[in-house]
Amino acid sequence: MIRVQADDFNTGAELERLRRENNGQAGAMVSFTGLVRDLNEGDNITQLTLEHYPGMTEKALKKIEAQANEQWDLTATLIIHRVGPLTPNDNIVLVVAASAHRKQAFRACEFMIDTLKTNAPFWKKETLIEGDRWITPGNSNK
Amino acid sequence: MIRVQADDFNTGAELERLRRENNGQAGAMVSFTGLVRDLNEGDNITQLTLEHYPGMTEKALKKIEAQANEQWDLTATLIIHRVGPLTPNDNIVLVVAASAHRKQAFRACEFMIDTLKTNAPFWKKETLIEGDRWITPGNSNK
Amino acid sequence: MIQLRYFASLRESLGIGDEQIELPDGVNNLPGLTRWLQRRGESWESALADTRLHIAVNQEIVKTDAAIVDGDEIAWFPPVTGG
Amino acid sequence: MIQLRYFASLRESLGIGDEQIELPDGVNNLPGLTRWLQRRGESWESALADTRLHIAVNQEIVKTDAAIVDGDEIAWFPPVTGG
Repeated sequence: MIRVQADDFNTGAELERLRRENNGQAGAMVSFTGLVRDLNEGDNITQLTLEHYPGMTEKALKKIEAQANEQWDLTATLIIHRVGPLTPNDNIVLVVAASAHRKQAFRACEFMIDTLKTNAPFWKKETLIEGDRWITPGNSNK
Repeated sequence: MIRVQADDFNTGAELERLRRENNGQAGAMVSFTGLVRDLNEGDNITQLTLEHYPGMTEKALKKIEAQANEQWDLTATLIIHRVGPLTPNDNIVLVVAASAHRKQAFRACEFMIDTLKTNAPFWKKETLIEGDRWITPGNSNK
Repeated sequence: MIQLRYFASLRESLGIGDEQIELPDGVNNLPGLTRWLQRRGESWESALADTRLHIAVNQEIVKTDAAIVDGDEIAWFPPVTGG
Repeated sequence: MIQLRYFASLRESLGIGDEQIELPDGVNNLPGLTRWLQRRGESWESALADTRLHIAVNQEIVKTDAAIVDGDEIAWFPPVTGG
């Protein structure tokens, strides 16, 4: 399942839902949560704004999820990404992979967040005290 | 932080607590949740019992956590492991690593669960309809 | 008509996020469309000359020499930085 | 006194989980203690002969030829399977 939303998400509630739906099938669930850091390149960030390409974003995330499910034996996958203005420590993204085996869950979760970072049309703009700046790949979007 | 307990844990509440304590420091949080599967080697499992070595278990988990913190740049780590009788789909173990950078969080989380599986004194016994059997490494404890 | 979209820093440089235009006469691929847009003036010329820009046609990333037809949705944007 | 502990399938084979005994005369390492315990009978002899068993002294895994002294806590157990 994929979701793109301005609202916050609750990692715990999402994981608990996946666990309940799991019914004893998966033995391993790996989650990645991306949070807004308060510091980047040594500068204090007061706001982070996520722009995206409505329509294409959803397609890109569905494709990433489908690729993960082709490549690994997964019982469930989830990608949630927020858009709009965020403040430090806010949730940005949640990626979950569940599998019968933990190595598959780790590989799939890492693949999904890595691929999202290079292939899904999201752009981050930081607000510093001095003004705004767009993040470019490499300037610490790791 | 490490905990060994018979009671269930709430992955969501733990992750939310770590997020709140994070204060914008970490940009990445990776969690592994191990769940009781209802099937092993094709046999239906009705109960899984976790035995451990009180005292040594806590030492082993603290050592694993310390090793992870030495090897990677982490802002928080958590290991919770349950003991006693469990049923399919129950939580068994939760491992979390938070870091400024996602690769570090992934590597540390995977290291902790891998090391726990080989170095921490826990033993699993499955209850099948036909009777009980101890799990041995290799008979699907992946 | 074709739908044009510009995102992030490019949207800010151009001062426009999206527009609908008639497919210009004689234009049937991305290089042709880009050249046509660059004739709008200095800011368009320099902004669209950035070789790091990605282009999506109908919401799929394509090579910068891809063909286009009437009805397409074409988007230009800088390298993505989500996640 | 030394504290002896047996876990999991080994505990079940021996029918005992822990016990306190006097350090036997002349015993100062694990092989000596194991041989002493194996003289208790058939089930001890075969159960402790399993080369896959791990041994911890004072809650640290040690080599099977480690030294022991009075006051030690010594535990035998099969390979671990937690997580």
